[in-house]
Amino acid sequence: MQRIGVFVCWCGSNIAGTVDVKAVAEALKSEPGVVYSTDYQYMCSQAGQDLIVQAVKDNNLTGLVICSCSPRMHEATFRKTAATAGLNPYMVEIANIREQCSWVHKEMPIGTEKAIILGKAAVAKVNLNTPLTPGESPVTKRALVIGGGIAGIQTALDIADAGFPVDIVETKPTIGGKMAQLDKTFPTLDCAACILTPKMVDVAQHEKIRIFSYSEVAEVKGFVGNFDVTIKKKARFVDETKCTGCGDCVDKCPMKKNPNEFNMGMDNRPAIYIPFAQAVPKVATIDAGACTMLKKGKCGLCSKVCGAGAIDYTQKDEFISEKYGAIVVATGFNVISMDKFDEYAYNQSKDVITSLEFERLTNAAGPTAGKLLRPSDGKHPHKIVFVQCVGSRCENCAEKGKEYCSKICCMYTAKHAMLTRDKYPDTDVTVFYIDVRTPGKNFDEFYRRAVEEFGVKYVKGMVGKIVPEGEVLKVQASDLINNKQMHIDADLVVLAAAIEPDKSARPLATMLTASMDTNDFFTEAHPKLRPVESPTAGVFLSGACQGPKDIPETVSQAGAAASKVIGLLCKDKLLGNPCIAGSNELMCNGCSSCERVCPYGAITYLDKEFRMPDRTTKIRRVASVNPAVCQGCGACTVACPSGAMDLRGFANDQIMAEVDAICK
Amino acid sequence: MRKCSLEKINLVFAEIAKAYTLYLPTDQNDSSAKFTKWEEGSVWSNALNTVRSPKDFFFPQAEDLMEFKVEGKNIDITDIRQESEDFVIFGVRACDVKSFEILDRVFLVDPVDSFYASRREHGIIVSLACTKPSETCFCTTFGIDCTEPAGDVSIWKTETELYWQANTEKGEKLLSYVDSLTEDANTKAVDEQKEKTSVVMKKLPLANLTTDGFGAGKTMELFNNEAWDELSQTCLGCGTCTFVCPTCQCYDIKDFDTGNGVIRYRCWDSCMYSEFTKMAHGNNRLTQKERFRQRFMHKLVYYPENNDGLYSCVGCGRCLAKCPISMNIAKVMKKIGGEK
Amino acid sequence: MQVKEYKPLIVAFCCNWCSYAGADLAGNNRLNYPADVKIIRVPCSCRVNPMFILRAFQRGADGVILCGCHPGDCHYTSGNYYTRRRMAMLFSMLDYLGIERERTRVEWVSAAEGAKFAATMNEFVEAVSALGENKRLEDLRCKR
Amino acid sequence: MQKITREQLLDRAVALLSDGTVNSVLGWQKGEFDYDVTPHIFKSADELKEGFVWNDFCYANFSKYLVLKTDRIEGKLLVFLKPCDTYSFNQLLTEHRFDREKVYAIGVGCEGMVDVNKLKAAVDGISSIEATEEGLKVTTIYDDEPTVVAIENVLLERCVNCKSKKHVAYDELMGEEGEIIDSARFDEVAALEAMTADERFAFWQNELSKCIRCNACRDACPACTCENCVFNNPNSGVETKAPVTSFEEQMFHIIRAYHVAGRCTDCGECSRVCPQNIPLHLLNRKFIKDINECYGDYQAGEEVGMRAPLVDYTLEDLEPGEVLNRRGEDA
Repeated sequence: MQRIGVFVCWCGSNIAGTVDVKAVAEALKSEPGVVYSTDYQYMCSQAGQDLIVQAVKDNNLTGLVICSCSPRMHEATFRKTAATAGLNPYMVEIANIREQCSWVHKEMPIGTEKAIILGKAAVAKVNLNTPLTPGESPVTKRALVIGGGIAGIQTALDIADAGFPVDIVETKPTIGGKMAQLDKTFPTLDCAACILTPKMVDVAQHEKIRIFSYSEVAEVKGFVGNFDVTIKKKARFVDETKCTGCGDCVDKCPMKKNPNEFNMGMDNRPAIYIPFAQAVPKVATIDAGACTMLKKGKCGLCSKVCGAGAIDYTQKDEFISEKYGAIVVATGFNVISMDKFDEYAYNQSKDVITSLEFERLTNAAGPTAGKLLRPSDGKHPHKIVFVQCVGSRCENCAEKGKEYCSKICCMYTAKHAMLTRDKYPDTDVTVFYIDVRTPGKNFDEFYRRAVEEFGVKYVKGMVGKIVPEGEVLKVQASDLINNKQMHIDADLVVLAAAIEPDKSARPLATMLTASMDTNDFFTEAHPKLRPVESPTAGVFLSGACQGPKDIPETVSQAGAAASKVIGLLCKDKLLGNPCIAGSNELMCNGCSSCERVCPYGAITYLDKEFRMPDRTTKIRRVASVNPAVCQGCGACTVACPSGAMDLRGFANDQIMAEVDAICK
Repeated sequence: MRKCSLEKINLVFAEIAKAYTLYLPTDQNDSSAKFTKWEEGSVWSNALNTVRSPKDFFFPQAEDLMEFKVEGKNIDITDIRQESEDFVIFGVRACDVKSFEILDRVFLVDPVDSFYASRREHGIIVSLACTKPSETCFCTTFGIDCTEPAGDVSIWKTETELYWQANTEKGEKLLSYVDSLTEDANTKAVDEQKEKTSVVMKKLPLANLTTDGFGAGKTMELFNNEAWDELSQTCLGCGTCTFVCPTCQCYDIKDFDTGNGVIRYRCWDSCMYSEFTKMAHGNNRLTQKERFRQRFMHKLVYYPENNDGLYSCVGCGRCLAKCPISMNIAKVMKKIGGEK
Repeated sequence: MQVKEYKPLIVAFCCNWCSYAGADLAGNNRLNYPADVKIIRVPCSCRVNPMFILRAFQRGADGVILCGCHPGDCHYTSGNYYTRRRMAMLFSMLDYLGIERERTRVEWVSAAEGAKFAATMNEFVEAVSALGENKRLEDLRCKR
Repeated sequence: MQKITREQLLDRAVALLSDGTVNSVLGWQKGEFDYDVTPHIFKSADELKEGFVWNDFCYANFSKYLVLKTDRIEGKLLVFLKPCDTYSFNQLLTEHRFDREKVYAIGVGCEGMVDVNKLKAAVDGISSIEATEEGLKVTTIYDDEPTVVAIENVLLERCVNCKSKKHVAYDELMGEEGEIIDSARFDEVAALEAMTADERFAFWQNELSKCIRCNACRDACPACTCENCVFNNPNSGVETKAPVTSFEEQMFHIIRAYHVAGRCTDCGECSRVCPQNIPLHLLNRKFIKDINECYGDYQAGEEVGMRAPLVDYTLEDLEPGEVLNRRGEDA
């Protein structure tokens, strides 16, 4: 039996003005378990807290009921007070007689009566409270960053600079991601490679960072502080430790006609290749689907020319297991497929291209060495049409495009238009848009310059149809402001295609038990207050995997994610929330209902041996809650039909006792 | 012996109901019969028997025993029993009448169960002879003659008449209330009916079921019989057999906290339940086999051992009809005992 | 005959993060609602077991209301989505059994919606008062 | 009358026993009468030959026994499953309630099973029953002329409203595979929904007041396989042994139906075993109907591993108020 002390706070006249605090203290004296009851002007004051501590000592109290303001206000305070008095902090319950009583009721008798009932409910609950202690778990001081684009690079560098080892897993042969493919960046127009490649080199040279390029995450187990990850290193048939990146093999390879991914397939690369000059790691990779040596066992030229002896046709996929304390997802984005946008004739004409392809066309390292030439005939285009929101803000067209705004298109289209007009003033540039969205530092100024200084024609309206006719592209569009139809014979059309999360994100989310929205963007733990954390503890989000972002935003989020990771890795032990779920194994059916509703993946199943009533033993599947992962929502407790799953601090019997006390 | 025309039956009921609360079997919408309180318009069922046995009248499924309030260190106990009024249960079959004797030997021996005793005292049993037994009937196995039912008043129903015979003082008194509606009769029609019924009785599928091999002193012999495993194999452990049984008498006593005091009540319990007689150390019978065995050993061995050889089964056949898996005492007796 | 004014008993389960804070805000802003409403704090609306609701009715509650974060705003990301399904099904069953549907309700109240909390409670108390005492899900033993 | 014969099943069972595929056979055992068939685990061919039956009274759903029995026996257990039983079988697998490896399942075609209560209401004092093409030829202990009862008049409710003749799980199928049936099983629920609240309340009060809490519905239910039912657990706060008040009758049946909601395959065992003939399936079917209408058609047990509707959600789910009022303010 508990020995409960009741402490009724006046809160000056805030409570005492509407609630007869003495009557409340008196009424609660006769409740079961209550051995002491008193009132005081300000319980939260030092004097009030001292009074509580003294009462605990004088009366050997085991539980406390504070009738005061909202627990959201001072629950933490009184828990500390309890700890000072030598009690477990979770032996305290608050009856909220201010916000939910004295402040909302006017008449003293009514307020007093309700305060007594709320007090009784708290007493009934404390009678069933048990001391709770938060669970502890160790932290592996290493982070995993999934994705080696600018988001992953920045996060890795920030974490590594703080002194923690970081591994980057990148599915491509090189890190760098989409930013490496860009030409210039808005709104400052500095060259992407110039600002990115030094960072890539920093990563390569950082003693705390390991890069697993041409690799994927194969399996994730464990939980915050203690993830066990298996990384699949795909066979690249080149020994990374030996390859010097000299490029001799690339030059000699006879299989030259393979679409070059880095240039968006607008030119070709050999079967053995280094994606671009500044690749990190600068190591060749053999495209197994294109190499005749691997397919038919004939050729072997690269092996012959390789001075370092790095070519290894027998290489196999390799699996590496590593422990991590935190995981950062930086899987980035891709441009959506244009296959379903027949109206823009993307598949019919080479001269209808996406903006990312345009980036490569204008990049000095691109297929045209930076000259803006039409892909079809290599001629200089004189009339260019840019179409914005292709597949973005696409209402009721989920099968084709996306409902969301891709966010970056307005700005890069302005950039493309401006750069074109700057470099080729003879070129006529028209941009069709729904809205121009330029919130961001120096963004609107940038857009206005494109229009006002560089004479880019902006037309509010959508392109209805593009028909290739001979050398020109017949563009039909509407001008909504002047309310007229437009027909333009364009030489080149650039589509600002929507962006979508990388396809690898969905299976990864499943492995991480991290939640995603319907568009496959990772969900943040709180949209405002915890934007770089996944609801799954220990999993953090960086870059466009969480939503469309431009480079400055990506870099800031990458830094923010890194700081969260550093905060986690700094700790030697993680203290959990003690108000978590727990399963009574004797009652558990192992049915998996709880696991299915757990938003955190905190529940796993064990096969345990039980002694049965007839003295035999039986192996049964039972639920086990990971205290480091459970956040204490209680969804599982209701999904559990047998009541085996209960929530500490808000247990079934406690809540029912409160119900009973209130309904008495 | 008295008789009255069946045409007057509702007048008879009305007359009885003036003096007593009258309960009789009426048809329910699911073609089963149930004892209900008679009121104007009630129609006496033709069904052979009710699904629930009439033991409910003396030993209801749940009954409040007392109420207590705890305040500080004081416990305030209130006796909340309500005095019974005299009541009549009309149309009880011979098997069920016999069940009262079995219950009496439990509840009326020292210490007397005053709740049960009070109800028994106030209850008047009007028994009804059977004419059309069912294939599930085996009352003869336990020496019950369904054509000669006991009770305060026995009645025989023919095509047109109802014959009455008072067996006790209580019965005489009841009959006196319907004196004007009945007339003296000879036993000819009744005797003929008995004759006819006993012919059918001999042809019942379970007519040869015997209690041979059971009874007092058989505990050691039967307890470890291998057949229990097989018989109990698919028992679901529900309480249907015990709750429809007219002789099962186990109960549990529980407290219900109303928030303004505690009501102590008792309610039927079933030895088939895994929580039955659970104590601080756990359960006595850990497996369904043990629980299953307990039920039949009690009816066929332990009870007769303590009650001069009287078996605590009356062959009413309710469990035969209602068991979800059709496992029942007849199958048990055949497997473990034998047939004539 | 003078009838004593009927006061309903309302149990409100409020999630800690949104609705309980919303109730606190109603207090901060001194927005009145009847004292018949008694709040029980739960971590999330998904913690509310149908058994708690039936228990409240058994013990004499005349109405039970669940308040949680707005869909999409759950502190635990998905708790209130489960609540929504569970309560939709439970309340529909209660309605099917002939229990007045006005006695149960789910309302999403954010931490900023003190006014909505007070208004909801006023409205709910009024609706339940109009029905009178809970007779269909009562346990007579608790009314002695 | 069943199309598959007892001999077909018997031969197969004996063969599987003798070639060692299975160690024992969960089948139906002949009773005292022609209708009181008992589920039984047969251990030998001789035992099978003597006691095994397959007829119109093999209504028991064996799936639940797999939870209780599979880890108690050596080797594999042969189980016969009617189409409706296979749904329970899958649902239990979804919930990891037994080891599939321990079971050899034979799907048996089913022509519908007889409701003994209905048959007894039609004929008193049954002494023997013979299945014929015309129906059940019933002789009585009163030496009356045999009566022929048309099967369709005495089918179990669940067979009248059979939802599927298709087996969704088996190792081997005997007889022809059937189809999922577009049954009228929700009509009764709809009729209740169309009543006024007062009428519904009166209906359910009348039905539920019959309850004697024998727990047959729960104990026969293949979805109710809890190691420790809340209604047996003194610490659960809802434990009771008798329906002491009307509230407790309601509580038990509401919570039981709620606990199996989304998991109930509508196998109909609850209504079949109720000694008081309470139409318990109308509670479970209400949940199924609501789930189908609000969250899309869902048949529990259709496939192993399906996510039950109450442990799932979509962002667009209806609000509880919308669900309540979707047929108008108050019916």
